[in-house]
Amino acid sequence: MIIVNYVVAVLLLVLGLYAVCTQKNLIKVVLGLGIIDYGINLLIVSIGWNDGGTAPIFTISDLINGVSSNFFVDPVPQALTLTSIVIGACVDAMALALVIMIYRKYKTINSDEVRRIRG
Amino acid sequence: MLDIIINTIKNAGFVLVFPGILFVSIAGLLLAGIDRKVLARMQKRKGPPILQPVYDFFKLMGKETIIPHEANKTAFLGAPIVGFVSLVVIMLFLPIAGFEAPFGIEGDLVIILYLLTIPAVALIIGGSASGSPFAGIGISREMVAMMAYELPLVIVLLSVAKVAGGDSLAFSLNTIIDAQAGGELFITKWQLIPAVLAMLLVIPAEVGTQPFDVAEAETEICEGPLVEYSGAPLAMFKLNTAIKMFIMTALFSVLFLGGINLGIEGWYGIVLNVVVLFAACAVLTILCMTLIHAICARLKIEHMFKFYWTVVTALAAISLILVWIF
Amino acid sequence: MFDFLTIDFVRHFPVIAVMGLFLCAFLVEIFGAKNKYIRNTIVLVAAFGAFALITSLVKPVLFDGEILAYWMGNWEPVSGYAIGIGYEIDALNMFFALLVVTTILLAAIYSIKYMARDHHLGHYYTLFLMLSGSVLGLVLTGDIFNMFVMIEIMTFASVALTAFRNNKFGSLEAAFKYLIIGSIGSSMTLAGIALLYAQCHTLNMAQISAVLGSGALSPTSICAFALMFAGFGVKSYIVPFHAPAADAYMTAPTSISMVFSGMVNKAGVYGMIRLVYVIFRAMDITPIQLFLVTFGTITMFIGVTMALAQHDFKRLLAFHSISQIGYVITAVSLCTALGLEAGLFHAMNHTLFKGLLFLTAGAVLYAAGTTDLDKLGGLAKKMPKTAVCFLIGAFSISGLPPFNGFASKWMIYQATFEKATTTGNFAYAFVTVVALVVSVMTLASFIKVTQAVFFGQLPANLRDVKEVPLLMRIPMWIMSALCILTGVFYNFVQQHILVPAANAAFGVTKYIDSMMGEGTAAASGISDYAVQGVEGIVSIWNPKLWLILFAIVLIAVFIVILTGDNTRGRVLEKSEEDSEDGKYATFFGGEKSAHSHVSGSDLFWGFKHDFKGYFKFIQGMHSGVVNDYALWVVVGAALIVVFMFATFMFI
Amino acid sequence: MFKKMIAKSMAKSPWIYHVNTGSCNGCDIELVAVLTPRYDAERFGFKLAGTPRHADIVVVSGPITSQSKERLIRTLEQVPEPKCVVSIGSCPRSCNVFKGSYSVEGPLEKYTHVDVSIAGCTPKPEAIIEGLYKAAEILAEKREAMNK
Repeated sequence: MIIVNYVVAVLLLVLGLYAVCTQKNLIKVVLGLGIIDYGINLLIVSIGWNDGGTAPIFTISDLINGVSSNFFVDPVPQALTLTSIVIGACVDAMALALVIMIYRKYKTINSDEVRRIRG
Repeated sequence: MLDIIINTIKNAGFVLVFPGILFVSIAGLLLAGIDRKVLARMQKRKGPPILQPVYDFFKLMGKETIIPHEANKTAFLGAPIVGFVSLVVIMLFLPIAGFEAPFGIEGDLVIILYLLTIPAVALIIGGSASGSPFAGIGISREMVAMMAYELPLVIVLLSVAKVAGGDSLAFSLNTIIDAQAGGELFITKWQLIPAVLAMLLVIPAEVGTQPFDVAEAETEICEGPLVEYSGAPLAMFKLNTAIKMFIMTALFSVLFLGGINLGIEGWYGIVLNVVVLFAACAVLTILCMTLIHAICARLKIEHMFKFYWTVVTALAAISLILVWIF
Repeated sequence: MFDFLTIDFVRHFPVIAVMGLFLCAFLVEIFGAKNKYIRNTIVLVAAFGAFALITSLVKPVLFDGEILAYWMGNWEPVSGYAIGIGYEIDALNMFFALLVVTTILLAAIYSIKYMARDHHLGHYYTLFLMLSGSVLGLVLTGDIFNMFVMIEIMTFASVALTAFRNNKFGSLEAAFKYLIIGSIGSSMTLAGIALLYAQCHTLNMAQISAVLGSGALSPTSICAFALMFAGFGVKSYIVPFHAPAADAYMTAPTSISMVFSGMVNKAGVYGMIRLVYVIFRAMDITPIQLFLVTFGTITMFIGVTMALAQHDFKRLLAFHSISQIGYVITAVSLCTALGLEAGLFHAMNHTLFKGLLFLTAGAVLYAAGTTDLDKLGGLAKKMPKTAVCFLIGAFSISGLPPFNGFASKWMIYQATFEKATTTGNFAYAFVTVVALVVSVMTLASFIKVTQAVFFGQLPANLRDVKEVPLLMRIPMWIMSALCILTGVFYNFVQQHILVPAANAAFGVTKYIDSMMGEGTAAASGISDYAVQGVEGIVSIWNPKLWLILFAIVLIAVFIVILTGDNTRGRVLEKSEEDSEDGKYATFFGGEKSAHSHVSGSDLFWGFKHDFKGYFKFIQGMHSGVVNDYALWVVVGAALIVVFMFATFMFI
Repeated sequence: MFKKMIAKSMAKSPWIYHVNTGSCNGCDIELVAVLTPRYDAERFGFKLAGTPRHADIVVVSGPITSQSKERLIRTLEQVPEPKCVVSIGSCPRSCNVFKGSYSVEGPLEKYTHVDVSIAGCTPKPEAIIEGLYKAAEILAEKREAMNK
């Protein structure tokens, strides 16, 4: 059932935001960010879904007949999701790299102590 | 070609004689003299001659100009001139005494508001450039004082603009004067009475007379920004203060007294207008500068700031709200 | 001479500019990692190429009013549905693209000397060119998902550049916060785009506008609007989203800070304008206007008060960036001709003067090694040219006549007060008052910098500071000149740049029609905004008055010279070494001169004292904890969502 | 014309900077009394300046103590030309009763040229006004001499 997808997507979004807002461990903050991304990816994929559709691939017979007998899902959101997944992975990688650097410099990854710039 | 020459001469006359450099300098210095004389009389002294500020000015012109080592020469010497120029330019925007302002255009109210800050900024930059720590304290106070009086001044100007313009935009002094042309001076409008009071309190702060001369407290921080100045630049600063006295009172007369236009045709009408304007300015000076000077001791800067952002701003805001409702 | 620049020819230029920047980004890393001459050549060629390509579009787009529609790979719309990625350049894009390419060029020139002491410059220039390309792509594209991708590239490059000098104080931490907040913002944008796609089944902005415009918004599109609004809010750093921006501006290399404030947050503003004016065409709804004005006003006030409390040159400038964006948002959201023009003008001026100020901050950092306001002083004697540039920038941003900040701020006051009188809404008059007071506070904080950095007394450890090299001064001079020119000839700027740009934002139908074919807008029931750009508004300065002003200056100087004593005792400045002479020493009540400098933290005591409660609160809010900042973003976004639903469902 | 005005004004607006070099405060009080409504020196344009840079006349009271010597010299240097030095009371003139003390390095004439010396311990306010007025005239003469 497609509604489950939307509910789960929103839940993931909220969960991720909750993690970013409350977790003091910087790694967990990055994880929260990842969860937000997954929630949105799920949302996008679900948007492209049509009930009973197939993969958006034309078979050779479709092309010869000139009509598509198959009802397929929207391919654009899938492409968007792919892009979004790649971007999400980059964000996570970069954030984790920064966390490592922060750990080397600050000797901690507690966000309450990583606050030299303030006020 | 002839037109251009005549126009140039005319404009040069505006800049140099009336209402430019000559007129405004003499008027300002005389006002300063009247201020000192009346203050002395209030304290039962004989007081200096009315021309005393003129003597002061020329004496300082004849003195040596010392530029300290720590000072930045260009800014140190340039600041008073910049202040003077901006004051003269304000004068060219003011339509006083039934005289059309040479620079008068739409929206000159905001321009005047900004040009009025330039002499203070010039004082600040000059003091800052002199490199003295006394000047450092002085410019800090000057800036805080500026923030203090700018808020009520803005609200007063907006109230007047709203009254003059009605539903349309009236950021123009000419519109304000036209709205008062039939003898319905804004000072007689009951909604604007608080604004008039606020403006009367803004004038001494803008000019920087006691009790609001925290920036130049000579007994406390050695004249603040002026501490390293001597000779001609100091004379220019003193002249600037005097001119500011005239300009603020003239601005008041434009905003609330219709710029003093008795409506008499001919050259003697203009002369009469100017004389009446000067008299009005003198009365305003005595009312809002000399009187307060005579009865008040110097405030602390935080008291001044609080006073302007509570009492004076409240007066101005009441006026703006009244204007908006009625 | 330029006959070959026909419309069909120049149509390809925007794409080439963006592609060229991205291409050169990789070429720098491949060929220029070792050799600095090759590296600099590639960077300058890329920057100048982008500049030339975009400026060659000024005539057709801004002056002649053409709209360049370009489909990548010639994928034209099929049966009314946009399939390919489209670039659409109207006057509004063009305006922002001009700001972007100017910033790129000047930042590239400045970087050559400024960054020369750093290592791994290949990485730096790669990231720099990627940032440039992405921002240029962002403002030029007509495809909303392409916009998102550009936003993400922009965020990456910004974060990496913020952390570039990772041995410096706080840069890693700033980069991390910037990344987290920026990613939340772009996630919101992406969610908004997804919902919008679900509603419209297209990603082309013109077509989205056409599909949405015909009726009331459905809940899905309202949600999409709110999320994208919040997303672009994060990118333009309006107030609940601004905190990491200040950190990043402070710690990034200064050439990058200039790029951030000159074009990255302008890209956010552009997205905002495109979103509310064109895509959702919602700007003539009064609650939306008031909502945006509220955001803008709060932004300008909080930005400037935070700036007053700072004691680091660059962080102070960063908060001013936020404050000035508040001005822009306020003016833009009035939805009057004057307001939009004022907002765009201020955005342009902000690029100029804030870029200039960041460059001077960089020069100070380069020469003196620090930007801490409590450790500097008296640099005007050592770096007079930088000091002049700084003063021009400071007076511009404070809005003193005749610099450009005055012209745009003056238009903003006029626009807000006009809105107040025409609508009878007192709130707009209040906004005018706040804008004027904020302007004075801006002046105050720049007086603080002037006193703390350039005037006052020179500390002993800065005795051998030198003026920065010529290559760093050239961008500063260019920007100073532009600050003055746009201030003086602002009528020209208004007529030829602002009015077309404003008309482009108001003329939604033209935007849709030129992309999707004639009649699309009419078919979906979209109409232009009722307002159009006013051609010539009242003038501030009369050109002939300039001569008179000049005459006054001459006369004033003349008086001083003439009346003074010319025979002897005029300006008596002794040489620097002869400091034993008491006559030219600073007056200390008779004491021997000692180093005594009133620095940044000592200033404005009375003001800070009276507002100490407020300052304590607001500085405590900027706690530096990444969770707090994320919470602000979430709360701000939630507010926006709630407000949008309330507006569209119940009105 | 400007030169004439300057020459005329020089005597009419002398600003005073007051240096206390170890005085017993008697003379200082009398100097302040000069500015009060009863004597009102301001009618001649006299005014107390806050800094030596603004001053025309430096008024010195007190014998020169060793602590104040350097400060006095530095302050006198910082006054722009033309300037006058006026000593009030007997102390700067002759060190008065403090003469011979280990910490007194007076009289004032050892360090600078004194234009007007007002004697008395303390001098009457009328005498001070008279002395200052004379100093103002000397100021105008000095200015004349500078022009030549």
